Amino acid sequence: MNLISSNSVNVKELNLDQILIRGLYTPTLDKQIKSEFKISLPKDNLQVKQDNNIICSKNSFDQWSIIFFQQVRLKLDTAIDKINENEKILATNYSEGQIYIEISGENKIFMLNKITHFDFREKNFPLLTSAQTLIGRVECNIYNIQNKLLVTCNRSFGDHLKSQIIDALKF
Amino acid sequence: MSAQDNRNSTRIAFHQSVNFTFDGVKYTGFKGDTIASALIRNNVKIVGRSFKYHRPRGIYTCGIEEPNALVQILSEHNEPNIRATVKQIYEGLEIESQNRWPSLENDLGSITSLFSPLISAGFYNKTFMRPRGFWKKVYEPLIRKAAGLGKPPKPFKTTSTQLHHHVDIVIVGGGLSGLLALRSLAKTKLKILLIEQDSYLGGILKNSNKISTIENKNNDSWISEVEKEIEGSKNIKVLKNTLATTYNYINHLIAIEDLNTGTAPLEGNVDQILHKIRAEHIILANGHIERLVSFRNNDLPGVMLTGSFEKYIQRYGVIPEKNPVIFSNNSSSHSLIKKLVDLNCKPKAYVDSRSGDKIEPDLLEIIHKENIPLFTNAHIEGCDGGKQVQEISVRDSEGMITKLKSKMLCVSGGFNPDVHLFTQSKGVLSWDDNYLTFKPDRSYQNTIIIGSAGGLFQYSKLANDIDTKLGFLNQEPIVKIDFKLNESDNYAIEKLWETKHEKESRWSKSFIDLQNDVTTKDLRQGILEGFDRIEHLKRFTTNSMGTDQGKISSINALGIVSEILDKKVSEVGTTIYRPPYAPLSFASIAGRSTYNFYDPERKTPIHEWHKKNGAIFEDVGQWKRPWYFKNHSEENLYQAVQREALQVRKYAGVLDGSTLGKIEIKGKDALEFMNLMYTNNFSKMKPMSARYALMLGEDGMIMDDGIISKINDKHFIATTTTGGAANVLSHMEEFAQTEWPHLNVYMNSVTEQFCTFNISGPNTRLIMEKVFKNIKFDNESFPFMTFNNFDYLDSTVRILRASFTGELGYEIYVRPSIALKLWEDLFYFGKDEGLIVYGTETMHLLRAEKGYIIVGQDTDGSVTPQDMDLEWMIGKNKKDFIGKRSLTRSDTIRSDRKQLVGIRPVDQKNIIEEGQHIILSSNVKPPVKMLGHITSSYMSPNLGHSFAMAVIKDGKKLIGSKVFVSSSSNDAFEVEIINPIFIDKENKRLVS
Amino acid sequence: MFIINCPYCGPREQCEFTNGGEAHVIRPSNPEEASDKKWSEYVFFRSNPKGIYFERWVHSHGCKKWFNAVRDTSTDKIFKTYEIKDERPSLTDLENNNLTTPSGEPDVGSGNFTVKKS
Amino acid sequence: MKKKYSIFNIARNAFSNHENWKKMWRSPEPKKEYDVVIIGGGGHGLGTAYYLAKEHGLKNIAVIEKGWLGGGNTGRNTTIIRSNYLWDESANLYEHSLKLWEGLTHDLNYNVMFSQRGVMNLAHTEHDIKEIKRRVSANTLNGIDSKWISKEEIKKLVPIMNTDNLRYPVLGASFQPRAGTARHDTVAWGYAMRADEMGVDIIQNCEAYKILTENGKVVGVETSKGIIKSKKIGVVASGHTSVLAESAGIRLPLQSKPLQALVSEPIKPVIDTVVMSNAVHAYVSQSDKGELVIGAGTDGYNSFTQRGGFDVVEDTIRAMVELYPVFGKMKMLRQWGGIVDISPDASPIISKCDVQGLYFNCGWGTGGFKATPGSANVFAHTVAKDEPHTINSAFSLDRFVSGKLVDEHGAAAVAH
Repeated sequence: MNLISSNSVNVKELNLDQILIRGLYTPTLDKQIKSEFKISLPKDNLQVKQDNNIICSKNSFDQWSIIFFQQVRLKLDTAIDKINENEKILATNYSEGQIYIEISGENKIFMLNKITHFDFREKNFPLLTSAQTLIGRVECNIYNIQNKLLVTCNRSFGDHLKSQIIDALKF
Repeated sequence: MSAQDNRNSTRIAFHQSVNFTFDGVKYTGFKGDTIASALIRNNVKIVGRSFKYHRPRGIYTCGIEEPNALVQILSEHNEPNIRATVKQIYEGLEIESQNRWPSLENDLGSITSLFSPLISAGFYNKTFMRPRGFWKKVYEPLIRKAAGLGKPPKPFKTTSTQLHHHVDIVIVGGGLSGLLALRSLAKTKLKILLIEQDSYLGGILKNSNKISTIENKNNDSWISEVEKEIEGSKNIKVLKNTLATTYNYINHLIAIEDLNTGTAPLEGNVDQILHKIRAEHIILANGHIERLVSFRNNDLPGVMLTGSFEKYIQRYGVIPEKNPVIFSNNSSSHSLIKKLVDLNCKPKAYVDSRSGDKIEPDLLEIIHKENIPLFTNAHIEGCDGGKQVQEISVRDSEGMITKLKSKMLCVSGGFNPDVHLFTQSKGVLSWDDNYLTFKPDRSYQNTIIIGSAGGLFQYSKLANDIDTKLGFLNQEPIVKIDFKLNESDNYAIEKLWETKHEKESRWSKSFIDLQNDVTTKDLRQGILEGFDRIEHLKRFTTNSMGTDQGKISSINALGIVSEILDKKVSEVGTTIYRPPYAPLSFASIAGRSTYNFYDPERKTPIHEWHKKNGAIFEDVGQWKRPWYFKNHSEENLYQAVQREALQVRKYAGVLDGSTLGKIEIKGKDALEFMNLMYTNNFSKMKPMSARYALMLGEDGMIMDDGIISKINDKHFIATTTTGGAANVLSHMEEFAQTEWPHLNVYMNSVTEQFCTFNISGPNTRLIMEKVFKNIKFDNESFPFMTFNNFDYLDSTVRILRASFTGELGYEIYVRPSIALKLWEDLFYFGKDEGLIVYGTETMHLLRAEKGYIIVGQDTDGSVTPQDMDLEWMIGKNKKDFIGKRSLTRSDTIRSDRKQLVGIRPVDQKNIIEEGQHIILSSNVKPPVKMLGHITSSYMSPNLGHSFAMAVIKDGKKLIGSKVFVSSSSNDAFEVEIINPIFIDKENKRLVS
Repeated sequence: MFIINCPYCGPREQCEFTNGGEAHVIRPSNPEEASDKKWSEYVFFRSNPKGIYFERWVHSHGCKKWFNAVRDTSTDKIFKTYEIKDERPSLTDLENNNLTTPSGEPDVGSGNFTVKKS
Repeated sequence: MKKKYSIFNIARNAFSNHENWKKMWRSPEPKKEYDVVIIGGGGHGLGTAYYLAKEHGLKNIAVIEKGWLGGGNTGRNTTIIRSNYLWDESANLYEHSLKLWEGLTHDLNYNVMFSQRGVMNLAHTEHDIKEIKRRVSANTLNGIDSKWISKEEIKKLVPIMNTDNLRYPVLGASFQPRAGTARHDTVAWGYAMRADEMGVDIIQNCEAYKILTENGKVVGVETSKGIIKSKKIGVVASGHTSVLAESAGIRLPLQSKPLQALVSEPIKPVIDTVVMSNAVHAYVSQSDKGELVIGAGTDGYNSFTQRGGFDVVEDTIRAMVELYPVFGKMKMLRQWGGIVDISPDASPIISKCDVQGLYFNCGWGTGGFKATPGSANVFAHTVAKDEPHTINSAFSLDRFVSGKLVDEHGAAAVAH
């Protein structure tokens, strides 16, 4: 759903699914993820792997998020239960607890830097990496994927974040 | 004699006249004029009254350093203390002068001048002491009346925004050195931001007559060529009308951009942008500031700094006065004299404190050629003329006084590198004996200072200065720049801070701080009284504490002090320049982040339903929670809560508990971890069962509580209080990561993954059975404090049998996307069973009737589990858990600590108030011994009277006895101390 | 308002972090056996040096990870950040770093600190 | 020679063109030995010397100050004075102080401009209301003039306040009429002048390096002006106290953090009472010069730089322009930081320690100025008698071992 488009910035709200996984990398885990979702875990911290409809990000050494660009909600729980059979891993369905904002257009950084101090320069935030920071006083995850930024935050902050972004485009 | 236009100035659009009013009188200036230049054009000399003595004051400078010409902008929400020398005029601008009554011309306040000998430094501290009591009632109110400069502004909702930058290089100042540096860096790939406070680039090239050509081009064309060169480049950004105000640690700059220079602000439009900049290197090219010389009446309208006078001619195309007297202790007046001669406005006289042989030959040459009266080795003794300069007294080398008639006196006391930002960066200064000023010596951040900002006053050395300092950036060397100068390349100055008065009168004054009316006499007195440290002197005399922070005079003050103390200026040192460089608008600092953006409002997924159904919300942390529900518009809090509370105990009610914190905990060592985090012992707990649990800080005090659901030994779900959610999670993370990294355990917040509905009341089971047709809710299949997952629609819900009201109850955990559907199902099936929705206030009341505590209300960070009568929750045979050891310290094992009890009024008509104290008698004459305080109090519709919970000293022992409770109407009534459980002590309802 | 280099996220503004007090403070392994005094030292007493300080930070508005830092509290210069599991770095390679910001204000005398002692 | 100040003596000086003023205090070189050495020439330290000389007959006293008198937190705070504290122990201490404030100008014959314009503590949530009402009740029963006032009454006292249309609306407040502000520097100067007259040596530019002890007893202090012997040393060095304590092998439970403050440009009076809002970290009063004096929050890390984060100032201003819409067109004139020493329970430590003859007065956190006379007065008693005054007995070091804290910040919703 299109939130706002102006001054060569487009902001869409998407309805996506997400799994948050806690735990250290193990080949077993990697295999599990592969078999469940056909995507492999990134090796490096902050790295984002992308495979047409799925992105998998290593947010920190023991924290991974997998985001599905098409609804898989029903399959998700069984998959999560499978992953959770591994007693050293915690997998949680994060689909509905978060909102998903897609920001594109050449002025997106200019707009975002009105409401966040985050340094979006290539050297600090290369393509296919992720970051966790504050946008408009809200804790967000940002995923840098081909000429788009995907921003997620907790649902209860959703209205606030959206109006902050709209305001930043207006003023 | 009066002001005259200099039409060949290119900065003013003489074809575009602009009308504005000053103190109600209509004036006309031109596009590009500042208030000051326009007033000068209109021969307005007095623009304000001084702070203390209400002396008439004029325009002293031509820029941000102005101490005198501060005005109030009526047409912009009454904004006070605006520098007339900076603010550009626009059609319809309304200005008012400040600190005078009834009028600028005749200000009653000026009678204080009569008493001025009394109003010396430290005056307030030595007087107004007798008779006692007069200070509060008479003196201080009078002093406050006299306080302040401008009048208060009108209410204003900010329309300014903020912008963060991350760049390789910031250049502060787009003047000569700044532009040279920028041009030489243009070809590097470095990301550069140039900040210029003025509305155009060029600085001294446009503001003075000092340079007639640069690289054999006239100044304007040279500047526009440079601008063209940089326009193309992608990596350079130029911010005009932008002032760098603050230099923080790690090369962090704050700069304020004015978007309304020379135009009227439009309501609702962004009027200014606060730029927050992080840079690898900061190049300070912010130039220098001219300083004054103190002499008798050096504050009279008509006295102006020489460089400023020149700037009015060059930039603003107005000659403030055709034949001024020029006074200097240095070589810088040359270009002005030349200019005046060219304009055929010969100076009345040139007075130089230096002896003839010290004065630059070329300067002497023009003076003799034009036979301008010359006084060498001479001083200005003072000037006279009531409300403006009429007569100027020159003391010549023989000490003879010559009186000159002129309305204008230009003064130059020399230059200071503008070190304000540099010292903010914590850079260290050193004294330059040659130029008699402080200049940057060593920087402690990546700061580079070029040009006169660094104390370089020789054009011929500028290229080399920049090349050597920027070389490491592989900048393109400048090597050499050709200048044609209207003054000698060698700036020379001789020490002169103050001139002697001819007749020492108690009323005669030489000012050092014009805005705060500090005289050189005050400095002397301060030192006499022992304030011989410059920071003391500053505070004692208020020198340089004005809105200009003494930009044109602080160095002079140091000079004078150093002479009185007979010390080197470097020994006297300088006061610390406080950020910001110039006053910074509150609105710009706040930006958009006020009102609805002050702090996020968190809402549950069914927030809209609550709004539609008459919810009144309360702020709990960042959450908006339904406090109570009006079932008709007249219903008030009390009525609603009484209704809701009765209904729940009688039938059923449901609360939106989605804000409760929820944490999923899992790992091989999850059980051990949970046993360490909470007081309870979870080892013996059966899977799929739940338990009320307490979390302590290491100090043993109750930190949070919640219900722990155990899926198995490796997998738990914990709930927390709404306010405590974030703390509890980070508390867990802290210990998992730092204390017990060997434990394999992870936690995710699932607060937002589920909505939580707390449904309770005798009819609850009926309703649940209707909503969840295939689930058995009888005691056997679904006992108290157990939970399970069930299918609901195409998803699953988790249902936990628990209750915070003391009634039969369930907590339903459901996905946000189907939460509203379930919520409405509950009411659809529940309405026949009398189900109602209730808010937090009723929830508080009901749990209190049952004697359940609320962490943060009945506890306050000084309360242990024992104090709350919760020993039973402490896993006795656990070796360790957070806070355990603290429970056995000498003070925490005392048996007579403050403990939780119930309170009931003896006369049931009385209402107990929260926060009131338990006392021993009805006597409330202070001081009264307090046993403790009322933590919770409600009017119970179920008990039919007011009841309360309290923590009181030795409470457990006192149960059964009668004491008193204070009230806000300042009396007390008798109450009985009882057990804190008021309803269903046997838990019949709970497990029914 | 300095910059902290999160070992996991890289350099970020300090306002994204929460300070966790002194680092390398050991929780008594056997609290029961600790005397009241010993225990109170663990709960309430932290060193407060003017100079080199080993401290804990958590990237509270970022990855939520705890880590340690070596900072000069008289200048706010951070010499090093390191993971919780790492050894306490040795001082020797830290202190002989002289280009630091002078501690905010005058040490001895008046504003002289802002002026180079001649 | 005692300096008498009055309009007449100013007139006399005016006639001599202000050329005959006497120094307010001498600048002596330190003697070899003193009966008592006070480390720290702020209000608390100078006041301690003053009361030692005045009330305990000690004369051979030195106050050593590393910078200039009142150059530390005395000259950096927002000058708020109040006594509406929750716990009896705190209430007694701060009320003792407030009573001394009320007589201080005449006691010193130096106008400290104590201005009893009243202090308001705002409530923004139901939770605030509960905590503030509890405190008001405790104050009332302790005989402290504190009362709960409604939104309407607030509006009467501060017409410019926006109470409704803001993120956290104003629901009410506590109000203490006797509270107010004072001119901070003059407190230090006044105490210094009168202590000096009683023979106290006030030694500026004298930095204490190390406290010297011999078998558990204090013997002196090593300073930038050499070793000064003394059998009794009182340390009143705010942020630096714990650093000095370490030199005597004493650990104090203190953390030194930056606290920032700022003033606006001077304008004609707009706000006559002092208004504190703990919930949104915005404390404001208007000085007799017309400047708005605004206190910001504390930075969350240890630092001695006297410089905090701009974001902290920003948060305060954000709240200010919302709470007082007329401030939108005001400007920040100066901003600065101080170092506050914060104890675990946010209450001061006025105490002896294991080293005989060594006394500490510290841990004032963000609230030390208001306590200046009271703190100095009971500390002087503690040093002179080698035992605490009843008023400060609860503020001993060992409370952190026993657990008998005076937990103001755990309990009260009121910032110090």
